[in-house]
Order: sequence, then C-alpha cells, then structure tokens
Amino acid sequence: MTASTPTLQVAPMPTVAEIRKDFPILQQEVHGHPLVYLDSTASSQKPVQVIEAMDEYYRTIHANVHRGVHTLSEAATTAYEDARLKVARFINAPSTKEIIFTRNTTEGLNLVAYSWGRANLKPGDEVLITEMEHHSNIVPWQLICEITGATLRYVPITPRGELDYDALSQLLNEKTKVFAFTAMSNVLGTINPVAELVARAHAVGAIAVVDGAQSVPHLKTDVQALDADFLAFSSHKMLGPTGIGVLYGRKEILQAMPPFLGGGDMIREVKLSGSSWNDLPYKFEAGTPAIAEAVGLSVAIDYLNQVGMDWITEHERQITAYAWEQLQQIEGLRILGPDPERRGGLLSFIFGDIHPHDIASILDMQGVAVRAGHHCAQPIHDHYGISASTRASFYIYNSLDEVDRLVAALHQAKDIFSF
Amino acid sequence: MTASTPTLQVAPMPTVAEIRKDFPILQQEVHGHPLVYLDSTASSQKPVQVIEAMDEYYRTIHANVHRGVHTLSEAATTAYEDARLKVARFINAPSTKEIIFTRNTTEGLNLVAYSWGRANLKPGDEVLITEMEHHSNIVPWQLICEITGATLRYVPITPRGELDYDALSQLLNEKTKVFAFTAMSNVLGTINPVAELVARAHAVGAIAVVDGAQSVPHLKTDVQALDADFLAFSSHKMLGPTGIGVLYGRKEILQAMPPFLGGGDMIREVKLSGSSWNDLPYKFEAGTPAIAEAVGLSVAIDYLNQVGMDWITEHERQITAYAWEQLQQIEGLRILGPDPERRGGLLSFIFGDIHPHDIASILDMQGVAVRAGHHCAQPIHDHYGISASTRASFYIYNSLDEVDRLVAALHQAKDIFSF
Amino acid sequence: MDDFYRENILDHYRYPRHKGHLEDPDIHYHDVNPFCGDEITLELKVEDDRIVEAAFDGKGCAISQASASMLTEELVGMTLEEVRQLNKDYIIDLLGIPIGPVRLKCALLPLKVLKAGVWGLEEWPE
Amino acid sequence: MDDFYRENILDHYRYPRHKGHLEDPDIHYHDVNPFCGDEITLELKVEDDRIVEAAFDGKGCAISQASASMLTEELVGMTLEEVRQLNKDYIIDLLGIPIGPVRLKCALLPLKVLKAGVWGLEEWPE
Ligand SMILES: Cc1ncc(COP(=O)(O)O)c(C=O)c1O
Ligand SMILES: Cc1ncc(COP(=O)(O)O)c(C=O)c1O
Repeated sequence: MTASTPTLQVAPMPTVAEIRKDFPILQQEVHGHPLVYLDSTASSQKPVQVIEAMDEYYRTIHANVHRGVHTLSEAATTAYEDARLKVARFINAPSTKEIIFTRNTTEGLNLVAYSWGRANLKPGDEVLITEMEHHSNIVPWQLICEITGATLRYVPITPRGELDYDALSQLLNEKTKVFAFTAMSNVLGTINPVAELVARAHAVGAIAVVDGAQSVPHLKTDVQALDADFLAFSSHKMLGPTGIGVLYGRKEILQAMPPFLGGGDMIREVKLSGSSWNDLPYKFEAGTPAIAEAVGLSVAIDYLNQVGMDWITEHERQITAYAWEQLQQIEGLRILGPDPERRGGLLSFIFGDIHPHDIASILDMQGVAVRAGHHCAQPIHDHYGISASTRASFYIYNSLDEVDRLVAALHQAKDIFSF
Repeated sequence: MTASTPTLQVAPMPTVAEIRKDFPILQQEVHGHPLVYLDSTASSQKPVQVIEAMDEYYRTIHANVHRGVHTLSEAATTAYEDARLKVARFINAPSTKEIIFTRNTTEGLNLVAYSWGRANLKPGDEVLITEMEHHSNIVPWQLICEITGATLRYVPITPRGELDYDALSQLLNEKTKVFAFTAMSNVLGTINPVAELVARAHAVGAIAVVDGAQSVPHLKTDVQALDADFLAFSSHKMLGPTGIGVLYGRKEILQAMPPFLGGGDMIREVKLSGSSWNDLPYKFEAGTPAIAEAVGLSVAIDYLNQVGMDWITEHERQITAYAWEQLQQIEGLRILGPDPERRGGLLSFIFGDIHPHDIASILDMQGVAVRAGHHCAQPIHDHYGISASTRASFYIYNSLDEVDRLVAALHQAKDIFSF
Repeated sequence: MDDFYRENILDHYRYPRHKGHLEDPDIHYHDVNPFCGDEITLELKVEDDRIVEAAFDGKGCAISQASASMLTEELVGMTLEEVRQLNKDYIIDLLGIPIGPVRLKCALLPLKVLKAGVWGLEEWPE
Repeated sequence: MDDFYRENILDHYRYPRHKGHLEDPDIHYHDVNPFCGDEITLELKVEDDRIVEAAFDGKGCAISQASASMLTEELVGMTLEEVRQLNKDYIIDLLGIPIGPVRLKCALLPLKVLKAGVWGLEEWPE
C-alpha cells in the first residue's frame, strides 16, 4: 500500500499549508465561503492517505480474517494484525494482546463496565467518575451500578473547570473499586493529570479507566508511563475512519475478565453444553471486525507519527492561545474552563443570551463549522447552569487565519441578535 | 454522490461479465492464476460504486452526526439517515425507527440477548435455538442463560441437514420465551422456512429472532411477510463495507427493552442521579456510529436492487446446481447438507481424509479461494463427527467457469495427497 | 443568512406569542430534544374536542421558540383531530425557511410535545 | 505448490514420528486452535530438566501434524530452559516453507501446546 506514506517526509517541519493539501474536504466552500472546520473534537477530517488506503484495501485484499487460509484472507489478516501492532506502538502498549478493536470509545467503556463491572462490583462497592465526563463515561457506569448494586459517585469540578482535588481525596477511598475519568474534557478542554490520578486510584486498590477520546488524538500517549489499566479512544477523532475504536487493557485484568459479546472469533470451543474462550485479544472481539477501518486507522497513525505528536500539541497550543486572546475581547462572550496553559485545543463558550444553535447556524452561513449543544456532557452544563454551549476546536490542519474568520463571524451573530 | 448509480441501468438483464467489471478485486491473479473467489459466505467483495461512495463521503461531507448544525454535519446526518431508510425499504420494515445500526450480525444478536434477555428471562424459562446455528447465535444465548438462569435447548438436525420438525414440536412449548434460528445455514446451505418457524414461535407466545446473515444478501427479505420480531444481518456479506450491520426489531418490543450500550446519542437526559433514554432507534445506538459505512451499505443496497434480488437468487441456484453435479462426481468427496433445491449458494464438503486446511491451501495455489475450518459452527461439525469442512460459496459475480476451476483444483489436491 | 433568520422568525423569538402558563390546563406536556437539551412545555385548554387556549414555555434556540410561538398561534380553534394530522411539512411551511435534518429537530420539538400531550404519540412527527 | 507441500512435510504427515502416547508422562498437555478446531496432545518424560521422551497425538492439517512430528523429533535431549527459548522462527525454519499468519497458527499449535505444558505459557509463541 504505497498510499500509506504521507507526503510530508521531505519537509523537516510540516506547515499547515502543506498538511491542508492532504485533506480534500477542506478545499471546499460552504455557503460561498472557504470552509473553516472547527469541529474536530466531534470528529476529525481524514487525509487522502487514509482514504486511499481503505480504497486500496477493498480493491486488492479484502476477505474475512483469521479463519481463511487463502491468499486474500492471509493478506487481510496480516493487514488487520499489523494495524493492531501499529496501535500498540502508538500508545506504547507492551503487547498486541492488550489492544482490542471496538466500534468507538463508547463501546470500549461499555465493555469495561459490563465485563469487568459485572464480575467485580457488588453492593457496598463504589464507582468513582467525575462531573466533567462525556455521557459515554457516565451512562455505562450508571447502568452497571444499577445491575450490580454498587454506588456511583462523582468528583465535583471547581469554578475554573478543574477537578476538585480536596473532594477527590475524600471520595477516592477503600470502597472505590474503579476510578474512571477523562484525560481531557471535550467541553472544558481541561487536561487532567492522568498519571497522578491513576496512582491515586491504585493507592486505594481501585483500577483506573481512562477515557482517551480527546487526549490520544492530540497528546503523546504512553500507557506504561501512565500506568493506566484501561484506555479507550476512537479512530474517527484522530484522522482515521468511522466504525472503529480501541480499548487498551492491562493483560492480567483482561485475562481474568469474562467475555462481553459472544460469537465468532472470540471462542476457543463451542459445545452445546457450553463454550470456552479464545486467547487475548480475540476473546473480546466477536464477529467479523472492522477490517478496512483498522487499515485506515493504521495509516492515520502513520500520518500522526510523521507529523509528530509533539508538533501537533504545540501547534494546537499556539492556536488555542491566540483564539483565547481574540475571543476574550468580544463583549458578552464567556469561555468555559481553565486558562489556555492548562487546556487542550478547544474553546467552549456562551455568548450573551444568543442560543448556541443560533450562533452555530449563523457561523455556518459564513463557512465556519462549530458545534453547539451539550456536547454529550449535560452534567457539566448543569454545573454551570446552562443547557448548551458553542464549541470551536482545533486540530493539525487549522490555522490562525481561521481563528480570525471565527471572530468575524461571531461579530455578525451579535449584529443579527442585537435587540 | 454520482458514484451511487451502478453502471447496470442500461442493461435490462445483467450478465456476470458485466457485473464482474464492477469488482476491481476480481481482476487480479493469485499465484499466477486468475482469482476465483468462492468465499462470499465469509465476506463478499465490494463493487467500485460502494468503494467510491465512501471515498466521496470522506472527501466531501464527513462530520459527526445528529448533534451538529453546521452544513457538513447536516449533510452527514442526512446521508446516515437516508441509509437507514434504504435499509428499511430493502427488508420492507414498516419504520426507520426499527432499524438499528450495529457492527455486524454478531452484535445485533448480542444486543437482543443482553437487552431483551436480561429483562425477560428467568429461571424456568427456555431459550430455543438450533444445532445448525453459527456461534454468533449460540454463544450470546449461552451467556444470557447463565446470567438469567434460563435453560438453553437445541433443535437437532436430521441426517439430511434439515431441522428435525418432530423434535421441534416437542421443544417449542409454553416454556419457550424466545426461538432464535438462522434463515440459512452457513455450513449446510439449508434454507429454513422462516415464516413458518416464526408462526410456530408466536403460537406458543415466544418471540422469534432470525439470523439473517446468510439470507438477506441472497434472498428477497420482507420482515412484515415473515412476521419476524428481530432480524440481524451484516453489511460485509452483501457487497457493503466492514464495520456495520443491522438489527431490525419490532417497534413495540424495542420500545419496551432497556438500552444495551450507554453513551452519547442514546440518551434523552443525563443527570448525575440517573438518565432517561432517547427515542428509537437512537436508544440502541451509543456513541459515534459507523457513518461512512452506512453510506457504503446504502450504495450496496442500490446495487443489489438494480441487479435484482430475484436475479441473484436464480443465478446462485443455477451455479449451485451445476457445482453440485460436478462435485458429486469426484470420488471420495461428500457434500454436507440438503439437495440443491433446498439450499442456498454454498457447498461444504469433506474430501477423503485430506484436511480442509490442506485442500484450501492447495486450491489457493491455483487461485481458487475457498474457506476451510469449522466456519464458526462447531456444533454442526460435531454432529457429523468431523472437526472441519471445506466450503465453496457463490455470489452475484461467480460464473460456471469458476466451478470448473474449482473441480480441476480439487483433482490436483487429490493427486498431491494420494498416498 | 437572511433566509434562515428571517425577520418573522426573529420577531417571534423576540416577542413570543402565547408564552407563559394557563390556569388549570386540560393538557400539559413537557419534553426535551435529546440531541441538544432544548425544552418545551405546552399547555392547552380544550372544550368539545376543540382547543380554546394554548400557552408554551421553554428554553431553546430561535428556531424552536419561534416554532412554538407560531404553532400556538395556530392552535386556538383547532380540533384535536386536526392536531393529529399535523406533520413535519406543516411546521416547515409555518416557518417558511429551508432547514436540514438537525435543525429540523429544533423546529419540530413543539409539534412533538403537542402530539405527545394530546394523542400520546411519543415520536418525532414525520 | 511445491513450496508449500514439500516432500518432507508430506513425509512427516504420512509417517508421523513420535505419534502415540507415553506411559506415565511427566508432562501432558492438550489444546486446540480456536480458529479451526485442530487439536494437539503432547506428552513428555523429563529427567533432570531434560526431555528424554516425547510423543504427540492430534488431528489436523498436514502443517500442524508435520510441525508436531518435526518438533517432537527435536525435543528429545532438549532442556526445559531451551524449550522456553523456542519461538515462531524456530518452527518456520523447521518447516522450511513460506507461511502466512493464518496457516502459521496451524504450524505453531504444537509449540504452543509444548510451552503451555512445560512453562504454563498460554499464548501463541511470538
Ligand atoms: C449464519 C451466520 N450467522 C452469523 C454470522 C456472523 O456474522 P458477522 O461475523 O458479520 O457478525 C455469520 C457469518 O459468518 C453467518 O454465516
Ligand atoms: C471525552 C469523550 N469521551 C467519549 C467520547 C465518545 O466517543 P465516540 O462517540 O467516538 O464513542 C467523546 C466524543 O465525543 C469524547 O469527547
């Protein structure tokens, strides 16, 4: 697959202009204006290398994996398992057996809650999450606590949008069996100190489940350095295709867990009287997996590696700092969450009493794509006494000019709604 | 997306030669021979229309769905929901609310077992499945019976590879709460009388869950005529991409069921104290769905419709009858399952005591791709006292010539292993 | 731009008609848009299967609030059977703007609440 | 073709060495390949951490059975520590054929059973 080599190899330091050439979708106009895509926190765009690799996969090597001995099936299996190795290296997992392909972050977190939770939680036990979680890291725990009789507790957040560490010290105790938290809030942008939170969980004997949906695409991730027990993330937020995500799990814990979904590939032997389970990671992958999507994700990781995760983080830091400065100056606009130094590349805000939907629609008429709503995080919004916010988020392909376009469009919104 | 119009429109009756032009993967050579792909039961190949539609989706309209009000998100939502409508029409579902997108058949069957099963099964209840099921329609029921205390029973099969209807009459009774069965066996090729089996299930007050993985790609399907309560199938077996499948469910039943996976999109309101659920079908779709894959599946359905399901069924019937004749004449070869008139387009066989893996490898060296193993259906193989079989399967793009290539390759295998 | 935030939409948003509450409503229903959290409460007084008073309350975007305001204006005098017939296109006509599937959910929320309150139809109008 | 089903592979398949069972084996282990159902049982007699007798039984394809036959031939005289070191490449060399990831699982099943039986390593050799 020659398509898997990004064109950036020659340039020692990528420029945004070069990167943008790889993203066909960004070349278009929306309502007569060049598209400004500021919604990568919801889903990122894909470079042509990723699109072409999947295309190529379907044109040359598709077959079902693992159980076929013909050439295509061997090739598809190799491609699928190479993707697993690529993912393992990307997050520095010790073994490919610890990399489970899921549909998305949400499925990964549900897998942990259902499988680990059902086997390990009982009345009297506590599950600790935080008030800044995405619904994907709230609802599965609500469901499993209802099933098992365990109690769900929430770490509150401070007015600045960070975890309340005093409260955390109280809430995380010997009753806590699992502490699940996001590495980066998709509303506040807050970057949590993952390694420290994991260590705290381990100190009371709890396992640590990290929602990496927003961190893995933007920050260099090393599961061994973080010492996380589980880390879930989504391909579609990190330049990869939809339909695939990853759950990293510590081998010893995965081995001890009962399976989640039952079916093909995850079994060792099926008898009418009962079944036994396949080795890791297959035990947790039931049925035909997302093969082409694994190939796409693998090439997305190549792309991220080639640009460099450090470059990406620094690039986003610069845009975010600039955007923060500019938005701060708009009268009536209030940014949610911490200062630019302690946040990732997104800014959620409220703007006078213009409803976020109306802001987003008006921005869209000027070609600026932002997200409006509760961003699947109602508890944070409840915390601030609002029902929705507007969010602009930045990634590898965004430029400072685009921030200016955002600011100009916001002024327009103000004009329309100034009454 | 102009790519969504197959090139067949002009031809009143498609020919295999024309169809093959749409499948780039079939143009290749394997080990110096033109590829003969006889493994569509495991996974079908994709026409260029499907590949290009997904390509186009990523190049022009990708964004996350449902919660974005900007142009791309509206367009992606439209594409995703149009795919749902396409699927609903394809199986004649009364409403799009009854179409849930899953990863594959396996996830659909697990969804029913976990969600409906956990809410409705208790000790003393019985779940009835058959001995000809794929592991995907066995293991989830084994797991849920263990959780709920219900008892799992199996309808045996006759030596001819059909359901034992006398036994069925005994086994299906007022204790039976769910009867789950495949519409077509992926090993025996047996086509079960779905409407009749559903009626029998309903007569004792059980719900009927149909594994449509092998029937929907090959036979015209009308869930209203079948009166099925659930029907699960996979995109990758019906010319569509990997990473997406469908669960059809009867609205009243889906409405009464608790959710399965928790997370974004499936909720109505999330409060720290608990959550409420979104309307159908979203209640059962947690997290970012397989959007590009839905677009691909939608175009695959266009393709199937354009060729015509009746044409496909008849085409496969002819190839299967011919292959049956040819294979019957090979000494030492025994075909599993019923006569050609009562089966779909696949033939599983054993060939002397040559191991199926060895047969498949030798066939592969001559460019012929077949599957070898237990095909995720160990109980059937146990039934015949074998551990594996070799399977050749046919689809829209296969020709009679290819059957001849298969036969010639089998003779080769015999030569190599004649000792 | 002008298309979407037409003067009459902004006018209904700024000066919503029938906003508030009724004393002793015969029908009272509340719901949210799960995709964004917007809320609408609708109250009706009914005599002989005919709506004689209507009021709404809620929070949300200009589209959902204008839609509620416009809809309540139309409701007074309508029979419950007429309410049952109201569909998506009715609301699109009322608003008079082109609208995609996501914003359409905003626009339809008041009608959804109405049909759920009157007829127990818990689905998005089609 | 010749590549894959070389004469020596077919020879080991036809006339497997060390096929059968031992009396009172010190180590006895059985496992299956979950992807196809092939089975291998391995029995060893061990003296002073050194293998003195080896036998296998099983059903499966030419590759898994030839691999078992070739492996048991090599085992006699080997120390348990040497067994621990055996890896995927060792088997590929032994078979002397090019092999893809799926058939590789067939080839590695005997080694997997060996390492599980001797060292409790329940994983596919890497
Ligand atoms: C009859 C039957 N049921 C279920 C499945 C599982 O399909 P999937 O692997 O796409 O979930 C298959 C596919 O092999 C099948 O043939
Ligand atoms: C912090 C966080 N967690 C989880 C998710 C869920 O991701 P997905 O929808 O891909 O499952 C998201 C994405 O919106 C997120 O931002």
